[in-house]
Amino acid sequence: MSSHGLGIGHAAGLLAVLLLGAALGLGGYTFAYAKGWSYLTNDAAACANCHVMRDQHDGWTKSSHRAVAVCNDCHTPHDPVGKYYTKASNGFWHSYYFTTGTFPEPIRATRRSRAIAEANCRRCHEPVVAAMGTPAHAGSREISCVRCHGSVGHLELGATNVAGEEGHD
Amino acid sequence: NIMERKQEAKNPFFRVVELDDATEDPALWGKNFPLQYDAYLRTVDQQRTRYGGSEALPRSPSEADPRSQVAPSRLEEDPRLKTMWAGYAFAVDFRKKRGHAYMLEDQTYTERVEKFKQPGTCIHCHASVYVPYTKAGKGELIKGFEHYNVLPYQEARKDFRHPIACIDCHDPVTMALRVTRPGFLEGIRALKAGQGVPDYDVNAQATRQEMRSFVCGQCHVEYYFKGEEKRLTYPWAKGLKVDQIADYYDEAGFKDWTHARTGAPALKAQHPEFEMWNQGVHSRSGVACADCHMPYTRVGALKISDHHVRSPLLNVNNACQTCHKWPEAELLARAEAIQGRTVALRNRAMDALMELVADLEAARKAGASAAVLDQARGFQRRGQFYVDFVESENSNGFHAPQEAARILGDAIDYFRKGQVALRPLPPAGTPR
Amino acid sequence: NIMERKQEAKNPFFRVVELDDATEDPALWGKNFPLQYDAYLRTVDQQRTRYGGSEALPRSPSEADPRSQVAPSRLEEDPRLKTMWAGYAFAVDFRKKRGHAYMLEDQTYTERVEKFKQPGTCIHCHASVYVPYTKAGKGELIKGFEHYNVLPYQEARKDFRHPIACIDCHDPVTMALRVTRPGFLEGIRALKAGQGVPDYDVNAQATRQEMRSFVCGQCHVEYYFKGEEKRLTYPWAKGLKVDQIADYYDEAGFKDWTHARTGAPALKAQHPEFEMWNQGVHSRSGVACADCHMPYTRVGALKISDHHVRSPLLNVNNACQTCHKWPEAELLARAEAIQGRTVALRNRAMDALMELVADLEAARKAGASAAVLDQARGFQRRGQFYVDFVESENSNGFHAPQEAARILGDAIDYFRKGQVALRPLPPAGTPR
Ligand code: HEC
Ligand code: HEC
Ligand code: HEC
Ligand code: HEC
Ligand code: HEC
Ligand code: HEC
Ligand code: HEC
Ligand code: HEC
Ligand code: HEC
Ligand code: HEC
Ligand code: HEC
Ligand code: HEC
Ligand code: HEC
Ligand code: HEC
Ligand SMILES: [Ca+2]
Ligand SMILES: [Ca+2]
Repeated sequence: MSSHGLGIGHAAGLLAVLLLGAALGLGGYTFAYAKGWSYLTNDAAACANCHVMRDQHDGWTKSSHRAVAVCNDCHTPHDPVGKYYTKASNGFWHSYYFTTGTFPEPIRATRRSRAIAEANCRRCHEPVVAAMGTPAHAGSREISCVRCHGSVGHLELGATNVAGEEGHD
Repeated sequence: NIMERKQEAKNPFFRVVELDDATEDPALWGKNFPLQYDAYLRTVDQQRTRYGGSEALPRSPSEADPRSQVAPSRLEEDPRLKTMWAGYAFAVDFRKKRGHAYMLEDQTYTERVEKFKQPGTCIHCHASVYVPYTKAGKGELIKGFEHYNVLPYQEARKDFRHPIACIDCHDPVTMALRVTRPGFLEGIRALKAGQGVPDYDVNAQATRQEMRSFVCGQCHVEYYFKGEEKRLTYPWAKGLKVDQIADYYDEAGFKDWTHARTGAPALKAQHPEFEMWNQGVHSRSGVACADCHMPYTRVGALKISDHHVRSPLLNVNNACQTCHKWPEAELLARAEAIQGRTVALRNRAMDALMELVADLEAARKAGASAAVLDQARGFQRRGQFYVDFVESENSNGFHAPQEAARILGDAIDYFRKGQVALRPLPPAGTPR
Repeated sequence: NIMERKQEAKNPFFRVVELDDATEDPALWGKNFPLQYDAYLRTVDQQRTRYGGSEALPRSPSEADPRSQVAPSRLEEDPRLKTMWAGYAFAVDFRKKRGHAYMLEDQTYTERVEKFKQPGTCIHCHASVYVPYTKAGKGELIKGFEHYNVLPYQEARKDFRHPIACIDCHDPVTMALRVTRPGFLEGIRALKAGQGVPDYDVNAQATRQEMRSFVCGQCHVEYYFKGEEKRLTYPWAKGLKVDQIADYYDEAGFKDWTHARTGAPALKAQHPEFEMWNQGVHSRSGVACADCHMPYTRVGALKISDHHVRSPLLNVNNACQTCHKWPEAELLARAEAIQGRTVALRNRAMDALMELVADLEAARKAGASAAVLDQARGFQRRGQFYVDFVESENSNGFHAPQEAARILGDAIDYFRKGQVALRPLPPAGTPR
């Protein structure tokens, strides 16, 4: 189901999310309670406020990026408005799902947030990856970083941490 | 709502009753651990998967067998099995396995018990034995084990009340995992000794991750009854591979029965899940039985082990997707592709066996020499054990895909060599 | 904005020379892309792995064959291969493969070319053919392909200067991957048509990730020469599995040669890496040939594709460890465990084949009926193709471990069934 992928313009989106939250009568409450605003900071621990984020937080603390990138470096787009829109969006929907407990597990990155993460890989690694591959081939997508580097953000025990193509919207 | 969730998070469980080494009844343990207990009770569920899972067949209860439901008969599904086991109890009654809740009754009422004399040894893997064993052994588990092995099954049976219970896998005080089965305690010691590790004590030396498989290896293994004392023995002294186990039996000069139609000194393989898993890439990667069959599952703020032990293919998101980021349908398709290949090759091997049995029977009637017959019987003995090692292994190859196929390939070769041994090339000029 | 910055940074290379569709010489491409060119030149390296890689054997150059180094002969390593291919050129000279740099000379000087008449078709996979083909075809690739197929090899050979070069995989202007081999263009179209996708145009419709395997599938595939025009054809119309390919040949009534000792209408399988990879879990997971055989490698500030195409086991760090966080030794051990099982089963299958060939020869001499002989020959034909499908596949099972074992299991059954067909059970009373 469509959670973060709200197709609304940025600034309007932030507003819409808050109003929608108030309308549902839980956004404001859960938000405050779950320290909703606090993680508009770049503090990784803030994301881990939610026990359901703990696995990813633990995975991050074991990953090669623990010292070089926090959650938001990868999970929010790096144009100013988009950043806060995405966070408010995450914040509201996470609170919503978290409260109602009605979300699919194991939690999976949506297409949108995987795209955001991939864009962030390239943002930081532009120099290194500039030469990678040849200009996109007719009918193809750009090559995915996570397909090979699935564990840079979250070192998971067990299987090859290779991302599947799928991902709910 | 969030309030409660934060509550739960603080206090995982309340100790309502004191548990000790004599507390057998899982209901009592359940007072302290209701979540695990509730799931444990759900092992009565019966649901099929493409190749596995379990299935309920209604039946009209009788004096001898009061069960109103049983699992389907494998013998009816594949009559070739009757030929493979001709002259052995398995040719009379062999059904699909089902949930842990049924282990005691399914053993009690199988015709393998009702129509054949069985030793008390059988109970070792079909009931909660820890308390009765220690009681009968005056505190000594092994003594109790030996006590029951030599009794007739029906007599031993009286002292056992529950199917597998909490105490069979857990220390009642610390809740740590604990191996309670003499068969495994001795089997793993023999295995380690063979690898140069003397006096291995599993409960003292195994890691927590190893224990998450060893508790299952207590029962999901190949076994035989050794000597007059009918001592339950896991044939692991030379190793866990099918070849090493077959060699072990050859050197011990052991046979389970004499094949009724061919006279071959035959062997029966039973559910070597633990042994096969050991040959697969999952075990190499440290993935334990419990990781797939008892995956962590979130209940409110808690993550607990799903005590509804069952086919992981009924629970792909918890059992597989924590490690594999593929869609559920894709993971199912991968498992079924492996199982489909295994089943197809297994059928090829069964056909080869049927032809060998027919040839042996004919050659016997035709008065072939003992030397020739024994050579063919040797091939039947080994090949049959190999096929059965995959046939009776309940994952249809999933636990070790390539190894399962390799074993079946070897089996096919043994069967056909047996036929060739019985069929000399006709001398020149023979009209054909 | 990220997108724009990507555009600017897109090509960090300096265009020193202008490349076009007629630029064949890789040295010229190398002026623009020195890093890829340097690596490409290193395909002359020869280094063994446990089961693969390549190995240099010194030899004294002769008139006929000026090579001072060759790869070891597989026929000497395993003389059973001579029996499998009796009566066919492969029984005279068959060596291990080695790096891309050698492809043209190894073909030119193999005794399969020097002692047997071969068509120009052969050149398709052993040289840079794009420029000569289009030239001969007056701009039409396919026409040029057809032109050379019908010439004698030595005559065609004159027009080809380089082993595989940049232009065989890359568009000179965009540098995008491009399939240039008529065999693959037509083969993949037939495959897709069989799957209900009409008029498939690989260069227009394949994704970039698919292209990272398709450029290899241009040559690392099973093939045959169709009809009088000796048209290079990939037998994929029914699918890529060994069974589907064998069925295709049966329906086409095709045979590569008649087996010298048994008279069987035999088939030769060649390097079906692409077909086998398709059956494995790596391809299911979207892992391309280039991911393992041309992994990204850091050169200075840049990450480029390692154009030193070779065994990934010589380069586990880049080829495997980005995806698999296991130690190098463990990854090597996993690959070798798979290969070891494959090789053991392959040897079992070869032994079965040897016995079938001996039986057929004997039965022929003994004057067995055509019906009986043909039945056995049918089993030899199919079984041999199956074994060869794994034998000639260069990963020793790694690309699809369970599938490789299953194919060998089937082959063993075919060979032994052939023997059984030739060996009727002796009538009662026959002294044995
Ligand atoms: C270096 C980049 C990076 C950092 C830093 C990072 N992540 Fe991620 N995260 C990713 C990528 C990439 C994925 C998608 C993985 C996939 O689809 O295979 C992901 C996925 C997730 C998911 C979805 C679960 C899944 O596996 O799809 C959650 C939840 C998550 N991250 C939370 C966090 C939190 C919380 C933090 C900080 C503690 C964090 N991430 C830090 C890159 C990062
Ligand atoms: C209020 C509790 C809570 C907090 C705080 C929280 N999350 Fe989540 N998060 C959730 C829940 C619940 C889900 C599952 C819902 C879903 O899958 O969309 C989730 C899912 C995700 C996902 C996967 C789904 C997707 O959007 O791709 C990502 C990535 C993620 N969170 C990142 C973060 C980051 C980064 C932070 C901190 C800036 C954060 N979360 C803070 C509760 C929370
Ligand atoms: C906030 C900036 C930032 C983001 C976002 C980021 N990285 Fe990095 N990454 C770094 C830095 C800094 C290093 C350390 C470089 C070094 O050690 O030389 C690094 C190291 C790496 C390495 C080498 C270490 C290793 O783990 O093998 C890889 C690969 C890598 N990043 C891939 C990625 C991918 C893929 C993503 C997106 C999922 C990503 N990075 C996102 C900054 C970032
Ligand atoms: C097909 C597999 C693959 C894909 C896709 C891939 N990488 Fe890599 N990457 C590698 C390998 C292999 C290395 C190791 C290279 C070396 O160490 O020589 C690497 C190394 C790196 C490094 C570390 C370089 C260094 O040594 O400091 C970074 C950063 C990186 N990749 C980022 C990315 C980003 C960003 C993307 C997506 C645009 C990406 N990679 C896509 C395979 C891949
Ligand atoms: C705790 C982690 C974990 C769990 C749970 C898990 N796997 Fe795996 N799986 C692995 C690892 C590790 C590998 C070996 C390849 C690798 O290193 O990534 C693997 C390999 C595989 C392979 C390829 C190997 C083969 O035998 O063909 C398949 C298919 C597979 N898993 C399916 C499943 C399915 C289906 C489930 C659930 C029933 C499952 N896995 C559960 C970790 C796991
Ligand atoms: C990587 C995941 C994984 C691991 C680890 C694993 N199994 Fe399995 N197991 C499976 C799958 C998948 C099946 C096939 C289930 C089906 O066909 O429905 C299976 C089937 C079974 C079955 C038959 C279940 C049924 O319902 O048909 C038993 C019994 C079993 N396994 C026991 C074990 C034991 C004991 C161990 C450890 C020694 C083990 N398994 C390790 C995944 C696993
Ligand atoms: C005390 C012996 C014993 C132990 C210990 C044991 N099992 Fe079993 N298991 C059995 C028996 C017996 C059956 C078959 C019951 C029947 O068919 O009536 C069974 C059935 C199963 C099934 C089939 C369930 C179904 O629905 O078809 C699975 C899966 C299974 N066991 C897995 C495990 C795993 C995983 C462990 C360890 C966590 C384990 N078992 C521990 C004896 C045991
Ligand atoms: C080493 C442990 C062990 C011993 C000893 C053992 N079983 Fe089992 N038994 C199992 C396991 C595990 C299963 C479930 C897996 C299966 O059915 O393959 C099972 C399944 C069964 C089943 C249900 C499926 C079927 O075979 O019809 C019956 C009945 C049964 N056993 C009877 C017996 C009898 C009778 C004996 C003694 C002669 C015995 N068992 C000894 C472990 C054991
Ligand atoms: C067939 C073996 C088996 C049986 C029987 C069994 N458990 Fe467990 N139990 C496990 C395994 C395996 C774990 C995981 C332990 C670990 O990871 O260290 C576990 C974990 C637990 C835990 C720790 C929290 C969790 O869920 O991971 C509790 C509490 C527990 N079991 C209670 C029970 C109770 C109560 C019963 C009886 C109703 C029971 N168990 C029966 C195998 C078993
Ligand atoms: C997941 C990694 C992986 C992928 C994907 C893969 N291969 Fe391989 N390949 C291997 C390994 C490992 C070997 C064994 C090398 C050895 O034995 O030294 C191998 C062997 C080979 C060999 C023989 C190499 C030698 O030096 O002995 C060839 C040729 C080959 N592969 C071609 C291909 C082609 C063509 C594809 C795609 C259609 C492909 N491979 C896909 C890993 C891979
Ligand atoms: C034009 C045909 C052609 C194409 C395209 C091609 N190959 Fe080859 N490849 C060959 C031939 C021919 C040989 C054997 C050369 C010899 O033995 O002289 C070979 C050898 C190899 C070897 C063995 C190297 C060694 O050191 O033993 C590998 C690995 C390999 N190829 C992989 C690939 C991969 C991966 C691709 C695609 C990226 C590819 N090839 C594309 C024809 C081709
Ligand atoms: C469809 C592509 C293709 C065609 C057509 C082809 N080859 Fe090859 N050839 C290869 C590949 C790929 C290899 C490397 C893998 C191997 O050796 O198995 C190879 C290897 C060789 C080798 C080195 C190993 C050996 O076999 O001794 C020789 C010599 C050779 N080919 C000769 C020929 C001749 C002669 C012909 C024509 C009758 C021919 N090739 C047609 C693709 C092809
Ligand atoms: C056997 C096929 C093959 C041949 C021959 C080949 N390449 Fe490549 N090349 C590839 C593949 C595969 C890629 C990865 C493309 C992608 O990811 O889209 C690649 C990528 C490249 C790239 C893009 C940057 C990079 O390294 O990923 C350049 C530049 C390049 N090749 C230059 C050359 C040059 C120069 C030659 C000749 C000296 C050459 N290639 C020969 C297969 C080949
Ligand atoms: C781009 C990612 C990627 C690369 C590169 C890669 N693998 Fe894998 N590998 C996988 C995936 C995905 C699976 C399937 C299991 C899973 O989903 O985790 C797998 C499965 C496996 C398995 C278990 C399946 C089987 O066939 O037994 C082995 C062993 C393995 N890989 C070894 C290797 C080796 C050795 C290399 C290098 C030559 C390699 N892999 C390169 C992604 C990769
Ligand atoms: Ca047995
Ligand atoms: Ca061929």
